[in-house]
Amino acid sequence: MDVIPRWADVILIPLFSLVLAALLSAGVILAIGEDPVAAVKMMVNGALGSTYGWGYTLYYATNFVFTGLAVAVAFHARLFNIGGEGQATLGGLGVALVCLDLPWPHWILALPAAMAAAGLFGAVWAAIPAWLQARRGSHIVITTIMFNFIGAALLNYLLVNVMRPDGAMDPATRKFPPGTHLPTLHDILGLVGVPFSKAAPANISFLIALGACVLVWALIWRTRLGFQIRALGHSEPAAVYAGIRPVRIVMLTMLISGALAGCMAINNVMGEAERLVLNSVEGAGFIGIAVALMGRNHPFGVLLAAILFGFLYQGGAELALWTNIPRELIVVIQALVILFTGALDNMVRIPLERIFLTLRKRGA
Amino acid sequence: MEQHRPPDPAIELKGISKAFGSVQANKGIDLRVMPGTIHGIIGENGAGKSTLMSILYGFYKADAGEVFIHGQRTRIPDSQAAIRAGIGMVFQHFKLVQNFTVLENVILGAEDGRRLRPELFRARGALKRLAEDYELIVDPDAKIEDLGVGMQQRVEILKALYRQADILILDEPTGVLTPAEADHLFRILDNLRAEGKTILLITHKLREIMAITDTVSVMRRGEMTATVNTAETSPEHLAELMVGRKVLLRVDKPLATPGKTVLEVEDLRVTDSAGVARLKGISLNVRAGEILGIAGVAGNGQSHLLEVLGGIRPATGTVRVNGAPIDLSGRCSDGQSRRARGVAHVPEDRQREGLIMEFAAWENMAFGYHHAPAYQKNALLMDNAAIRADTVTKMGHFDIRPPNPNLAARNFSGGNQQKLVLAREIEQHPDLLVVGQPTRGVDIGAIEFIHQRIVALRDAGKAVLLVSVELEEILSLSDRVAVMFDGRIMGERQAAQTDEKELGLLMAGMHGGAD
Amino acid sequence: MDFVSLIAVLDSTIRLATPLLLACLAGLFSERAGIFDIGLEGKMLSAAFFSAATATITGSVGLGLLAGVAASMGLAGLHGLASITFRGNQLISGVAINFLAAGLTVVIAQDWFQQGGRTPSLLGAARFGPLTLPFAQTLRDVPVLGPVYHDLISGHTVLVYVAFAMVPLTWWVLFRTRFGLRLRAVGEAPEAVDTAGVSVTGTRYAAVAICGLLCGIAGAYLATALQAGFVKDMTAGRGYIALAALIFAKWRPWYALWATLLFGLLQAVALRYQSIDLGGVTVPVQLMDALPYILTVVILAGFVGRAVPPRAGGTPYVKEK
Amino acid sequence: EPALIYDLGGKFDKSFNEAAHTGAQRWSTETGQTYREIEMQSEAQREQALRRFAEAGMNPIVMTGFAFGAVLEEVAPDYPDTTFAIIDMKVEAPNVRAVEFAEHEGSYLVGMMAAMASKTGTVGFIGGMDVPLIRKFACGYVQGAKASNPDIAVIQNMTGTTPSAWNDPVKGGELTRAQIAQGADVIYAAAGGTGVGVLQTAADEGILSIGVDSNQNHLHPGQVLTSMVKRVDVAVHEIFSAGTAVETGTFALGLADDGVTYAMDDHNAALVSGEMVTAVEDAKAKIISGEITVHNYMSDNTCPVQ
Ligand SMILES: Nc1ncnc2c1ncn2[C@@H]1O[C@H](COP(=O)(O)OP(=O)(O)OP(=O)(O)O)[C@@H](O)[C@H]1O
Ligand SMILES: Nc1ncnc2c1ncn2[C@@H]1O[C@H](COP(=O)(O)OP(=O)(O)OP(=O)(O)O)[C@@H](O)[C@H]1O
Ligand SMILES: [Mg+2]
Ligand SMILES: [Mg+2]
Repeated sequence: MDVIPRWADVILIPLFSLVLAALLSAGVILAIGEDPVAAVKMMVNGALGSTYGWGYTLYYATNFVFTGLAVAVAFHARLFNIGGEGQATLGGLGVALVCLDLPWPHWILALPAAMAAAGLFGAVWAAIPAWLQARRGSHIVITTIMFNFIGAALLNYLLVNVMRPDGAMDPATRKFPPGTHLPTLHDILGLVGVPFSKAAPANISFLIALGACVLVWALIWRTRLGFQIRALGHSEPAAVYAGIRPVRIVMLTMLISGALAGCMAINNVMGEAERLVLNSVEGAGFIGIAVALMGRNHPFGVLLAAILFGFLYQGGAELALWTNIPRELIVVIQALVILFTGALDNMVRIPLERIFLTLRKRGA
Repeated sequence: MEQHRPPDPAIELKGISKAFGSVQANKGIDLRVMPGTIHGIIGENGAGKSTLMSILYGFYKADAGEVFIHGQRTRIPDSQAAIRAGIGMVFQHFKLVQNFTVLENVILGAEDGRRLRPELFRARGALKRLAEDYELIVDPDAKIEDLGVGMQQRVEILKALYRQADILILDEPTGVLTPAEADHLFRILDNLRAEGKTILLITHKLREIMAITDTVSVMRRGEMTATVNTAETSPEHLAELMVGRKVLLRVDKPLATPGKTVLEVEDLRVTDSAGVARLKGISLNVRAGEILGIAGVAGNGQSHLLEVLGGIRPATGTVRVNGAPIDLSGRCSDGQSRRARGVAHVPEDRQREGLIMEFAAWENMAFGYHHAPAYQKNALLMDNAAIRADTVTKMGHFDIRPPNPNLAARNFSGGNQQKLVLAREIEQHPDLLVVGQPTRGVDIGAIEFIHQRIVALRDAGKAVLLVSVELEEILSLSDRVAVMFDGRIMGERQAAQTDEKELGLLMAGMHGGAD
Repeated sequence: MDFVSLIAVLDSTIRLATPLLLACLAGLFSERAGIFDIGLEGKMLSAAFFSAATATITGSVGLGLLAGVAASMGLAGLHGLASITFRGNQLISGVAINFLAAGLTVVIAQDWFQQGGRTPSLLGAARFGPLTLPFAQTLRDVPVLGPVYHDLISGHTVLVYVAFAMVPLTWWVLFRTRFGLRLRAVGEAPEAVDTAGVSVTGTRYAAVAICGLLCGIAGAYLATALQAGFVKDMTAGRGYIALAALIFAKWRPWYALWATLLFGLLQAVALRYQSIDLGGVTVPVQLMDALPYILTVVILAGFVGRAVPPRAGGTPYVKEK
Repeated sequence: EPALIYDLGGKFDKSFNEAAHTGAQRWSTETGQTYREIEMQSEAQREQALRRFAEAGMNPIVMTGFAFGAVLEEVAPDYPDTTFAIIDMKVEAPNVRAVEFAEHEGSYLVGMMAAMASKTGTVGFIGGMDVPLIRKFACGYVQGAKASNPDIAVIQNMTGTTPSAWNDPVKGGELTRAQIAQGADVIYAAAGGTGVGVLQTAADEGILSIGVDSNQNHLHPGQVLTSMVKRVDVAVHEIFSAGTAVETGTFALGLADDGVTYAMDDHNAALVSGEMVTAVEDAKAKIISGEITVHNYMSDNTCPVQ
């Protein structure tokens, strides 16, 4: 249990796992006749080599932080929320309604309102599966999957039939008015004199995501509610013994989880697209599962995993721009990263433990 | 150690060592057990007894050392090898499949054919014979989850015998048994010994060691410190060997000076989810400065009584604490409101209910008291530093080892886990302590300590309601004893004026003398 | 609904339920042994691709089926390696396998066939054809029984009959054989199996392999029986629906049959009655599209009680650490 | 160096992205020059790809799909020296060439053919995701079918509401069977990868189908009645050939300029009677001359016929 020092567990193991994933990915790239070294260089350069690259990396990371936190919070109560996709979709609807239907003089006012709406819509979409789980015992994995499909159908209906401006091809709302446009990292960092790419979509939502990480951390490890969530997650009989009410905690946890997923919409809908399009979530809800699991359900881990995935997305986009590597290969690389860092970590840990044990024996 | 030449020892261990990470659980252990004998092994919690037995059974792999079975050097890489070598083991925590029937559990892994039906048929016959031979009577078609622990243990023994074990290891078999069940078990062990089988028995109860074993070994901190013939030793001596100091085997307590009534229970009734009446009109009261012991064979409603008082289970009837009634409907009253009313509850099952095994000691110290004002930094946040400091203090009071508040509950020994729960509940200075099976599976050093603390609480003028299946414990701790049978109180006695025999009759549902 | 369209809907139900049923039974074997598997989707997808690709190249659907099963079992082995040998997180491993299959199938397909991640259409013997059961033609004109036998029961590909036969077979294996006893035990209490002298690892690998086999058949059915070739992402979420059906079925074979038939039926009905006119108000197509999912939730909430998964499910077996 | 950006469906969607690819390839082999291309993976990449290519000096930059409209409106003014071309969407900017196709007109013609080829008096339409563009296809098709046979019944279905609706051939096949059960014997698929399933099942069940975007007649020779071809390849080829000198403004490609048409080749020659060709050619001429107007769903979000 205490064979490996914590720093090695937190740094060395993910690092070696990433190296393994990278080696295997290089093998695949070689197999389709491309140059893996150049590809890695391009990915790293494209994603991290410029403020422009960072701007995209952080933009994607912001999405994954929200959905990852949503999964992580629920997981502490041992609720497996697969519904991030649907909740984020509904969050987008909330943002769109707020941004389009009210005259906003300035984003400072629009942002809290949009966040509230996004959170509320996401929470509502999580509340029904939560209630069914808590009261009727319907398995939350099924109900949240079903609610993803139902959410997609609902949004499709609204965008095609109700919210689409007349004559527009695109099943999307009209552009949000300028009063709702969020400042980008370019604008924000410009205030303190740091130059940052103007073109990248990373915006103030990233800072809010960072704030969400801190809040979730405090919620889980510093508040009574978090204490009760974790207790219930570890043992329901013990929780009941301590006077913790499972139904209440399940509901609260899922509401928070759904609200977090919903809040993703301030980044992609309000911050980037500035209108609501079909399928705006683009699988970020599912990536959130991988992010949460890889981040060991800890907000800081979630942040790191989200940035890793942001890197893979943006690096992958650069590859797609400048090479003939097909975009599905990026998916393969993501899969290998998830596999090695998330599921095969013991493959690295076990030999490492041996090394540390012999080192210690020699030291002693 | 005396050196018989023939016959070969049934079991001989040489230099067995085993480390878990940095914990050295067994250090160069040697052991010889003669065939046809019952060999006891004692030692404090965490001394390494279970580890050693698990190695012998192939469940763990030893880092070093050799095993000889009937003089033959035997490698035991897995349980299958152990079974082949004729070893059977009844683990401290049973290894049964809860939703399988007895029969299915017995044949699991010992099936000869690929199809199940003939196997089940054969096993049914074998079980019938075993039942006749050893009084091991169980319903072969009952689901394990519906059986009491005593029955589950029989299934474990049957599993070993069905595999024709001639060496049987029992790890704390009586920890969860009622006295009657324990007596039954010892009769069976006697029979097995008479048949020439060899038995290794781990227990914390010196009385059992004295009653049934031929030889006994003592373990301390991973080492085998002594092996003696039972006939040549005494409980006091063994206790000293085990703990390294003199241990009081009886509780010395001053006379009680009961004050006002703290707990009044009237006509308490509970029906469980299956619709079975579990409490059928319980009335009792406990006064400040006294310990009321509830005796009874497990399954007669004591657990339900504890759960109702602890706020886990709704009931009908009246319960008053310090004169004010508490809500029993389960709607607006739960564990939280009980605690607010000065009721502390030590549950029977520390691992399932009393602790969150993954939580650190300090988190467990706040468990159930997470709303306590002393533990809050402000309206939003808990004051973890304060909780940690408080935990260190309480760990000191209760001599919990290791005194590390950051260690997860899982990593404390059973005795220390129990002390964690007791420290948490007792140190709240409740008006009423409701406590179930306070010393189950705990070594004698810790038992002594726990008993002292419960008495100290009484002497501080608090009321204690104690539920235990250990009659000895009930008799030595309580001031008054109530006996439960079939959801009713069969009778109440002053502890000083009764004995195990009289209580035993009441526990069996027979009214003895005047009430 | 008249009799003919009833038969047509039920016929469609059978076709739609078959891949779900196979995947659901696959998940059943795995999860009953304590290995959660959200990678059903990925395994099916890889099987769909490799069966179609091999059938295209060799012209033999039999070889295609074998290749599909082999690919699926390969991924199952990977899942086993991660979750049994290396005691990794089973959910992550499943997610990774889904990604891996989604990416690799297209990359390889593009490399082999240059048709944009698709295989060429399968013709003739490269595809499973419908079987006509004995007497189907003769009985055709018998009222009621004839259409039921000829149109509904007869005329499916062999894999459909395999899928339905798998239900009693699964039941028999699980509840009537030694292997089944051990498999169920290992999902409930692996330590009991271990101390009884049976290999937990071996039993779990066997279960995972069977899961791979059945997912393989499911994938091959999609690509070489129902369709005539592979299209990227052609499983379209069926693995997740199968997972839902598995929980719905409370991890029992016969319930799995009813659950997947129910899902199939709901889909078939939704497909056929996309725009219903309710007294002037047209129900939007989106509502009909979502109807199977809504009804699932309703049924789940109303009629199916708490589903208790195998006790040791999702947790790797660690006896000493 | 020109650049081509494909929409989310991807380069090989057997549909209009693939047609764009074909056009670019043809240009490349003819001229021996190279071009850059990228397939979108996410919404955020649209703007990214546009800007990156523009900054790297690619010119002209062609993108397929209406979804680029909103982004292009924003990006185009930032790069006044770059010429952009967008397929399937009207964007008004001095440096943008917008190319729209009259899919409703092409669909009208194949609708007529379907009605004439049908023996049951029922024909079908299967769309992918329910989006306005697909309704535009459907609406033109129904108009054509009704024009040819006022009593014809047209069954319309959409595959689903998530993006998997474009890649679910199994569901496409089931929808086809469902329509067949309702009497349809000619089915028009406008559903991307799902359409592969529709054509396959139609062939299996021995009825006729109609392909879309590219010429899909060869997929099942003798069983695909025709394909509603949208000459995205021609449009892309034209733009690439003109290079930086490409003319900007809005271009509507209809029947007149062969932007949309119905496909005739060896594979369907036996299926299409002379009578059919005459009728269709006649309608085509009338549409071009304005004698017949085919209602465009996009103009008012409604379809006059069902
Ligand atoms: N699986 C394990 N992983 C890590 N450490 C372990 C494990 N099992 C036992 N230990 C450690 O080994 C030591 C010996 O444990 P063991 O179970 O043998 O004690 P014991 O004598 O049986 O105690 P008890 O009387 O409580 O049953 C303890 O210090 C314990 O912390
Ligand atoms: N995974 C583990 N890591 C560290 N220590 C462990 C682990 N599992 C068990 N132990 C320790 O092993 C010892 C014996 O554990 P075991 O489960 O046999 O008995 P217990 O229930 O803890 O004690 P008791 O017999 O007193 O009830 C204890 O000290 C326990 O804390
Ligand atoms: Mg022990
Ligand atoms: Mg113990």
